Amino acid sequence: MAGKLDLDAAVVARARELAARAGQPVVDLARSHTTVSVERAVLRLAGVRGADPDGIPWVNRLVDAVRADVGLEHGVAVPVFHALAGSGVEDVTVLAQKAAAGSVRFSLPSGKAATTARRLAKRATAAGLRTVDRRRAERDRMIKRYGDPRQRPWIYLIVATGDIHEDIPQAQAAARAGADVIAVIRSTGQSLLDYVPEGATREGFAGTYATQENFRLMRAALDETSKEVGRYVRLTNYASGLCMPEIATLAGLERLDMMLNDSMYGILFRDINPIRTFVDQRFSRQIHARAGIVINTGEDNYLTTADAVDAAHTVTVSQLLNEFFAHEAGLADWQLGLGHAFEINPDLPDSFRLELAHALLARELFPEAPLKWMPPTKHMTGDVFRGNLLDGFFNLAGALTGQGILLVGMMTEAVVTPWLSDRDIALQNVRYVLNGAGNLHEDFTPGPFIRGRADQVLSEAIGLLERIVDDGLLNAIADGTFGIMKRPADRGKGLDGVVATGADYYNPVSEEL
Amino acid sequence: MAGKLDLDAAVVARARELAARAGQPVVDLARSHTTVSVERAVLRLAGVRGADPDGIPWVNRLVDAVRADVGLEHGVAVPVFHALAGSGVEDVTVLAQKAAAGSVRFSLPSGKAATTARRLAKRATAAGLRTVDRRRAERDRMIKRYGDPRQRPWIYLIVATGDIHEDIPQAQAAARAGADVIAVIRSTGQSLLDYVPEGATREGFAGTYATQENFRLMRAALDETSKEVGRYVRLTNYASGLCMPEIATLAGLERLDMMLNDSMYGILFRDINPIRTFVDQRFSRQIHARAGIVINTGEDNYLTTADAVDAAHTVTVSQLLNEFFAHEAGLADWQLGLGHAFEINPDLPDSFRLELAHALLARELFPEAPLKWMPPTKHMTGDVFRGNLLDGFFNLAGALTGQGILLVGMMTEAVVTPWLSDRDIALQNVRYVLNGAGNLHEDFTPGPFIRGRADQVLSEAIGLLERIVDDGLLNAIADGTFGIMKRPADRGKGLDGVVATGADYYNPVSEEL
Amino acid sequence: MIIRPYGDTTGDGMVQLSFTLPIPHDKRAEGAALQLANRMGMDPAMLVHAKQMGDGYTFFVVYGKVTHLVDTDQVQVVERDFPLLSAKEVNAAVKRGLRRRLSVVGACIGTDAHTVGIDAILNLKGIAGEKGLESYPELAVTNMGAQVSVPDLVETARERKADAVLVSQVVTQRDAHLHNTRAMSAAFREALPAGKRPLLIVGGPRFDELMAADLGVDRIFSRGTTPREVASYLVHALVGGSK
Amino acid sequence: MIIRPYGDTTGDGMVQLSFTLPIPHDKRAEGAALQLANRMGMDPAMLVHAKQMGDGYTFFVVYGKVTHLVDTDQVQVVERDFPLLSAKEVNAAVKRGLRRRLSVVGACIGTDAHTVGIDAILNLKGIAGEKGLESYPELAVTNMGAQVSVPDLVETARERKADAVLVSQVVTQRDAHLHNTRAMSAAFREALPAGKRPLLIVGGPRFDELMAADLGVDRIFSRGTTPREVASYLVHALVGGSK
Ligand code: B12
Ligand code: B12
Ligand SMILES: Cc1ncc(COP(=O)(O)O)c(C=O)c1O
Ligand SMILES: Cc1ncc(COP(=O)(O)O)c(C=O)c1O
Repeated sequence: MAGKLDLDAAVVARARELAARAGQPVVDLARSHTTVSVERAVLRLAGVRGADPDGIPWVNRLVDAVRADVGLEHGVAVPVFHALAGSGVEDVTVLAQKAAAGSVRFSLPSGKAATTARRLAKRATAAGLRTVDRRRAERDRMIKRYGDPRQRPWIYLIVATGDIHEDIPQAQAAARAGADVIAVIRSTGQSLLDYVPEGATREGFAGTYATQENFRLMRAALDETSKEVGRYVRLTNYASGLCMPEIATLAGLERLDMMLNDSMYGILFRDINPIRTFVDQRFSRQIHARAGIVINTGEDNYLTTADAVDAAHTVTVSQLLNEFFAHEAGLADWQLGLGHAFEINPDLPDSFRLELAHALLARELFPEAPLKWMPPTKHMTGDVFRGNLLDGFFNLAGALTGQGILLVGMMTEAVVTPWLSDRDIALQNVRYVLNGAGNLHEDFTPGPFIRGRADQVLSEAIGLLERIVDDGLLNAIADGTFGIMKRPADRGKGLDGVVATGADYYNPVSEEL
Repeated sequence: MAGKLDLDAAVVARARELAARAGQPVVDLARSHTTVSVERAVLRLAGVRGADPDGIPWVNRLVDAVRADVGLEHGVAVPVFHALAGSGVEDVTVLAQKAAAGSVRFSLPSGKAATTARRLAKRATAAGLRTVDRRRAERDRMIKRYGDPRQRPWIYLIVATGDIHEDIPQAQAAARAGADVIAVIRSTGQSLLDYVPEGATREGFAGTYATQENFRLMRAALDETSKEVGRYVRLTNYASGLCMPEIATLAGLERLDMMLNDSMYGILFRDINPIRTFVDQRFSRQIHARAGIVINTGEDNYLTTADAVDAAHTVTVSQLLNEFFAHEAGLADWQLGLGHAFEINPDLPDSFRLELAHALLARELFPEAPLKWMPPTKHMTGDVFRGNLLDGFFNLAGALTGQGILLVGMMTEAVVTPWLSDRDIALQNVRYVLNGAGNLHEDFTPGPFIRGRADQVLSEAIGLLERIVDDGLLNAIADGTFGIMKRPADRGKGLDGVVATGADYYNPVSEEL
Repeated sequence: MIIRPYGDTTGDGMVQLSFTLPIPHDKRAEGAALQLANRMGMDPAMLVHAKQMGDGYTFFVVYGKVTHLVDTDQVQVVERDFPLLSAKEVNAAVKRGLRRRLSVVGACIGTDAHTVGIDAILNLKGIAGEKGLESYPELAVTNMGAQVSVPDLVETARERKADAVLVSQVVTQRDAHLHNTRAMSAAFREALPAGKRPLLIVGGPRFDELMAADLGVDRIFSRGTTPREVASYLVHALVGGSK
Repeated sequence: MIIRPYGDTTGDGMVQLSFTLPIPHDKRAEGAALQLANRMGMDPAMLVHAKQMGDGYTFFVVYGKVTHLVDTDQVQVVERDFPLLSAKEVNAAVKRGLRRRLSVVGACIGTDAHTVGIDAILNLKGIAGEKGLESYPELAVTNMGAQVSVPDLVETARERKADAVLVSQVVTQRDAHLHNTRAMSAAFREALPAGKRPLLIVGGPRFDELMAADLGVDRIFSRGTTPREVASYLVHALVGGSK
């Protein structure tokens, strides 16, 4: 799939360089701050488990207690392990319970005590990271044994009943019917919870909560199915929202394979504070890098609020930024499921060829990344017959432009969360297109229209990046550059969970990553 | 659309030459025979109208009477006009009524009486042909005024309620919704009627009879609609079956614009005698040539009984034969709506690319002909959602390969004759594909797979033509070469209506054409 | 067992419905569409799509929950009430039971010209990997082809001393298949006394297999029939006590 | 007027239906599917497609005639019972009738984050060529955005002395939109006495406009609402006797 557009290498290099310059100040910001969720993620790796009777996880109670006593600018690790050492308690979870009950107080040790606390913290979190490493090795083994999907793009299907025990058979059925990747989408609102719910979900709204237990149950079920179908079936969830770092951690601990994880989605679509988001995403990506998880970014969402033609270059800019942030956090190219979508108004003349131009541009800008190709949603209507047709052309565009991960569109997109039969019809659609026309790229040689459009989008992207370099990324976000959502850096949810780190900030996990 | 396959011109020329050699003996056969329907067509042009109280047209009664008295080897024209001159009756229809009542007898004049009869016959049929000419001029004027469709392929839609007064509003609605060509399909069984029914149909089965009155009513309605939509809407019917010559004549008289008319369809799919068919088709094509009517051939049908991959070359052979017969009968290339279809099993790997290979081969073999591209039917099922998807890919194949006439597929193909809503959904499908991807041919450059397949089909076609040249076309048909239907030359319906012409055979219409 | 339609949760009762009403699109038309959905037992019904076609028609798509229950114990079906035999077994049974070849006459009657279905049952080629009845040495098959008139069929059946007559009907518009089948069975009743009448079988994709008595035939075969099923039935009905 | 669904002939009553039953595919399952279609009033019903999904589910497509009639005179709809005003007329009416700006507070409540709909009504940009309520000089609009809690909404409404509160709900799974709307209207009833309560309006693509009373709101707007309709309704309900 090399070079159908003949992009000018110098122009591409310039775009990357601009993205790095635009992104660097934000990286610096992320390096100099921590958040409550980053600290909770550290504690999760250190072994704190479970929740209080109200469902508030002990990691939250513990971080709150530490913060109340000594603040977070030093990190939780040292005060917690100092307290552990001094309390005679063996288990960090028990310590958290005591702290919540007010029977433990935290302080900052110095000298030898500090060194001991660090050593203890490091040992505890290293155990957590070892579990993550074991899971990754486990995945590698299973892929070796069962194999990868036989075709590209990989077929990605969503389940969303709100009940994990209903989700499981549906996910298994989907995998048997051909899905390579299963995503359990989350209940509405989880993004804004500043804690990760516990246990198996029986009643979510338009999705099922991301919990460690749900992850475990679904992964185990899909391991069974992988064996049955002779192909490793991947599991996806969302490291997004106020608990990005923790969910990434749980994903690593439970061997999830892909995670939705975007550098700006939470800011734009959940009104989460920009700094909170940038700090959280950096840590969560470091975890993903370690866990061998493929991230999926969220540029597709911009095209649900902005126009897919007018805003095409904002997708490109965001992909370049996501790439820069991801590399900085240690992710390799094969882990970058950069997002984009088939969202052009289908009534527009040459709409399909414009889609091809956009999709091919992404493909050729990021040749090693397993791009995530999202189906039409905005222009889907209750006319389900038309919907199935649009999804077919979306599938074709995916095959023609060599996309890596094909999120399967549902004819009922504008109606309901997918029914069992919708998924079956959708998979049949994908199978027909990939089987009958999957090799059509051999006969696809973009002409002047498609090449011209791709060049235009790339040059608009460079223009926008230049402006961002001048004005600063935070200001660009505040101005509504992405998805027409205006998000100033000093507003948004979760800001009070952001803390500038002190000189003595210690995070045993970051050190390792 | 020139030369994407780079077909070898010498090979193409060889194929045409073989087709001519295979077809010539059949042309000779056609030239040396007449049929009851050819003779009835002559009488229709000469002005015989209407039917007896049982619905049997007066042309049938008259031809039967002539045949009983003097046989048909001389043609009906001379005995009929000789009798007319002698009977004092002015009107040929009245003569027919008298003949039916047994009050006129027919004989063969000689000398001056014969010359007079010929002159009278010629005058009468010339009047009929003048009407045909006027209709053609009328069409040209209307096309000038209202214009041709703005896009290729032309959009061709079927109506089939069985009631002409229900068909009319449906046809008008279809035209308003974008149809360029309306076909009123015929009631099952009309092919085997050895007469053309009279009057307006109120109850047909799975179609509406082809009658002069139905033609007139529908053409008038579409003239109105043409004016309204600012685009000349064409009307199609079927010059097929036992009354091919007459229906062609009625089409010429009522300004139909296209007619289904195949050299072998009746033989294969209606078990009509081969010689009857070849004689009838030649005369009917002469009429079509004169009337400026575009014919549509029926190769698509072969793929409903034979396999579309295995039998692909039989379609090519039949197209070459249809072309040869058509040219011989005086039709120009622009009048050759050669048929082919999207009927490959969609479960076959690369099925869509095979379709492209076949469709492009037809396109490049017949660059000037407005190919008629038929939708999937055989592999359509009751899964209407899948059906709409297949139709979308059919539409795409049509656009990619520059087809001339796109017969719009219906998602309910396997269920019912089209509902109003099916047609609307189908047109929406066509519009989406042509509007969004209609120019994709610009980016379509067939690779080795498609080119190889086209070459293979062409060489198989040449191989088959060589065998036909050796064995004779009638034997090939008897052997089940086309559509796996075996039809010996001495069997089939309508054979008793075939008569070898004598040396004094006179047909004032053939003379003119 | 009592069950309900399944959208994405057990018991949710969800179904999809589409139809056209002969009225232009406006709020009242949408209300009319919902009224129909309600009368069909959908409650709540969501009107998710409405599109006017031409001047006076509107197409609707409705999603919603049906209140009806399905009782699988009350379901009536024509279950195969005879053993499915191999070709070998069929031939052996005929040979042993009849001591002559069993005569089968097949046709598409009326104006129906869809022979692919009956050919699939009768011709050598068969369907779904099974050879057709012509391949059975003990069956004498006459395939009359398409558009056969009822008198011709009766005549041929008489001539060939048909044990069974197999008729195919594919076109269903205005219930053509039902009319033609009734005409055919009436003609046989009229032409031949009860004991002499061949077994009458019709087939085609849109038949309801429960209607045999109503149509005056012995058996109906519908979508997806294979030659072996038909051969086995012939043995069961005409040879009896086989195996 | 009495009408029937239209397939291809007046009065034919034809409709298309699809659904899944939680049973594997066999003849009995097909019978069960037909039983459901019959209970929904389809007679005859043609089962044209059946496909097993996984182990225990089968998807069906059924075509057929419904016996129900539709009586358009019995249709209940919420017709627009107020004049559609131009922006100019709206502003003039508020100025004259209220002598102050009319205060509007809008939000997506609960966990719903779909703001495109409410933004279409409120933001300058608008929809379908009509500018949103922010563009009306006489309307003072506060758009609280998404995932607003009901207490926050009540608080803001009080602060801004809202004349009208506009709430959007798009997610409907497990009737989230109904629960959230009921919770919202109850909160306003609790927080404010009858005379002081703002006009409560909800909107979203899957609401049934007839349910206003049931949900405790003054008006419901559904699919395809435009800003002008909402503005006109505000004038009608809050300013009265305009024009
Ligand atoms: C192939 C085909 C044709 C071919 C037929 C060639 C031939 N020699 O048969 C051609 C192109 C000639 C044709 C023409 C027409 N066709 Co046609 N055709 C079809 C098509 C595409 C496939 C039918 C088929 O071959 N199915 C495959 C066979 C194997 O399946 P089957 O028939 O169901 O048979 C199985 C069972 O039903 C059963 N079975 C069937 N018969 C019997 C008999 C016995 C005794 C037994 C035991 C079992 C049995 O066993 C078989 C094997 O499992 C269908 C659409 C579709 N996709 O279904 C339309 C369709 C059947 N045709 C249709 C129509 C209307 C026509 C025309 C009338 C159109 C016109 N007005 O010009 C013409 C005229 C035909 C006529 N006079 O009857 C309609 C019928 C609508 C309706 N329900 O009334 C259909 C549904 C298309 C549509 N939606 O409009 N057609
Ligand atoms: C865009 C979109 C998104 C965007 C939203 C961006 C944003 N800022 O709004 C993003 C990508 C973020 C998103 C996310 C999700 N979405 Co979403 N999304 C859609 C989509 C594609 C389009 C909705 C839309 O914008 N329509 C256009 C607007 C203009 O129309 P409208 O909302 O109907 O508004 C009009 C009228 O209804 C009315 N109106 C609406 N509100 C109001 C209020 C008042 C007061 C008035 C007077 C009128 C009024 O006027 C408007 C103008 O005419 C739909 C699918 C579809 N094609 O419909 C799914 C859809 C709505 N989403 C859905 C879901 C489930 C989600 C998620 C929960 C998925 C998940 N679990 O991750 C998430 C989370 C969202 C959350 N917490 O709520 C489902 C809802 C299913 C259901 N019926 O319950 C849908 C139907 C898709 C599906 N089939 O699964 N989504
Ligand atoms: C990056 C990313 N995160 C998360 C989500 C899901 O939304 P929520 O945050 O409500 O779970 C999406 C949307 O699909 C997304 O693209
Ligand atoms: C050439 C031709 N004639 C006629 C027909 C129609 O069949 P009938 O002869 O039954 O009218 C077809 C089939 O579509 C056809 O292709």
